Amino acid sequence: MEHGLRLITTDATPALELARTLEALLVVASQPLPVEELAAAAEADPSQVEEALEILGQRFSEGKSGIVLEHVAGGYAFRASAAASAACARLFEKPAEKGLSQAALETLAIIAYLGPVSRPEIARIRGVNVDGVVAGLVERGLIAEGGRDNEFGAVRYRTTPLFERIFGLESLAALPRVDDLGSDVAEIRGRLEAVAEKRPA
Amino acid sequence: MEHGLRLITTDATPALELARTLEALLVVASQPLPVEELAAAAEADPSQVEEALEILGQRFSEGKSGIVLEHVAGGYAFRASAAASAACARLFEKPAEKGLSQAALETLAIIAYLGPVSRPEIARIRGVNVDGVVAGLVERGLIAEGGRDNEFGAVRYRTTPLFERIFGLESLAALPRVDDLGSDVAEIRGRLEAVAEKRPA
Amino acid sequence: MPVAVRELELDLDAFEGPFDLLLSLVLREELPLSEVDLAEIVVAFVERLAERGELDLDACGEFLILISALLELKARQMFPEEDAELAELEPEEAAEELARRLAEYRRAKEAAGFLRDRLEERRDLHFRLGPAPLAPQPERKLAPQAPEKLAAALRALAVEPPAPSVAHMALRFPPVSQFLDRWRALLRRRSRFDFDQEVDGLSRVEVAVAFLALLELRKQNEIAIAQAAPFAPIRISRADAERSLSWNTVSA
Repeated sequence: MEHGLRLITTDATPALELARTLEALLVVASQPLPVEELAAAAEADPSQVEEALEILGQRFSEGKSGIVLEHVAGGYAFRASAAASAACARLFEKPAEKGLSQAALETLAIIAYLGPVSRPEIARIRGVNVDGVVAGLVERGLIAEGGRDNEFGAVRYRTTPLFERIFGLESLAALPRVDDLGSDVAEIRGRLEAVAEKRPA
Repeated sequence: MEHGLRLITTDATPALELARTLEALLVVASQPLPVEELAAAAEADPSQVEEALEILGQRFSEGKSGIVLEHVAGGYAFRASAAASAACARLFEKPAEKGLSQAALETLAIIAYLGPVSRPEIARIRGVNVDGVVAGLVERGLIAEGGRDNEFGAVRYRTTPLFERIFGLESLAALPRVDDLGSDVAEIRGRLEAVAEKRPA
Repeated sequence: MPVAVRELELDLDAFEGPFDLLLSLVLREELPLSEVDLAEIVVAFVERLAERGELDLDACGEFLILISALLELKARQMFPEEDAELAELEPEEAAEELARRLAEYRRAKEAAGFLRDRLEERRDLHFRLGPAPLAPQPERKLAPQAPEKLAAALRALAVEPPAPSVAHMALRFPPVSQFLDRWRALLRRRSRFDFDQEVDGLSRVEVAVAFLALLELRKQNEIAIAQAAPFAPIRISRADAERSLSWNTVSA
């Protein structure tokens, strides 16, 4: 009899139980948590965790709550709702992303797409010395050292999970292909030649 | 007419709106937030904020949610529910450290073989300031305060049962013998102090 | 009023002020040209021209002369070796290479544009940086330890310090230049070598001087020095190898 009762009370709400556990984990975490990490901490199946995250995603969404669940940087994390952005801005700074210059964005782009990549390689593409810009990005926590060129040589840089979080990327694979964005070598070359032809001999 | 409508829609939910804003502020904060700070950020009266916190406190409470609103010394903050404490502990669990630093090992050895001893005595034998190392060993539970030095009144330290467990000792009597250094504690201590005096300052 | 090229106000990453001042700083070598984005200067000038609404040929002429001089100077400074590389190419190939580099930079610019848009979209979103206020404090755990370590630590404390040595007073220091020559000769034959192997059998002082010579070569940007971990072998390589890059594969 007692056993039966216990079965009823626990079996009636395992999904709810799990959702609450995930809420608790997400509210104390300092980084986005991947499904596997949530599953290990909650001692649940990843598939159950995904179902529970679905429920939480509906409850913690824009327009329904001040707390919003987002899938970002390879995991799940809470953020403040966009509706509360003015109040948040009055209380909190956004130091990592404030005043990112064009130079910083280009350098970040090169590291995000080509990384890990060394400073000389970035300088070669941008055509200017990038030491200062790279140091600034390291200080902001948007990039970090990630190994060295071959076994010898220059330090190589990669973007951090904070970068993915700030730019709202589920992972680096979510970056659009730049070949699709722009024109290719042939087109640029064609234009160079067109200019050259117009030039008086 | 339009004005009337707007009044209805906004007036119907100011408390709800405010509660959501507070949720957002609390989920972003890395420190407990006092009522006045919440009120300033949300541009609301402190009394309204207190009412809204009341509502939030009911919603985010043990047994109802994995997120729990807590009133602590510095203000209000979210924490994980007690029901999820085991899962949280698993999330924050760090892999066991493989070994101790040389400084920690020397300090532990002195306390284990000669103890209880005071920080000035350890410092004299090791020839360096040991305040940081001792504090670290206390924090890790490997040593604890064990009375005071009669002469100077300095706190003396001894090893703990956790220390004995980690080093696989049934008691301190099971420490490996160091007959080469001296036949009893007084002799060993004398030898160590004599060597310490010869060290260059 | 004509456009005064030299008074053109610039607001660059590396410099803020009139063009004239930039020129004199560069010529006095007080501002490295490698830090200056010349394209920004061109943009600033074109904007100034556009504001006026009519073509000022004198200003354009003066600007072209100045900016092309700066461009040439910068190219020579930045790619001394590559200049030679490009000069060896047929005009066709050089154009191809130039187009390739321009395309690569253009991709970087486009990707930066995407990031800028993303930043704009997420400008209003806040999340917590750092730990939660009431997050659990993790306990530091320690793996089982061998009790012999304690005895060893105690014995180490009982070791008498060595008597002060005066041996170094009689040492003779070989000149650094001797090792500079030696390393340069070695690097002409081999692109990389292992420091420890090359100094095997030398005295400690000679090894130290040999190492000083390495630091000097590193300062001159002639070599790269690498060491996988403290006390691991020190590897020296010529500072010229270049990795190939691809915009198509993204590493996670």
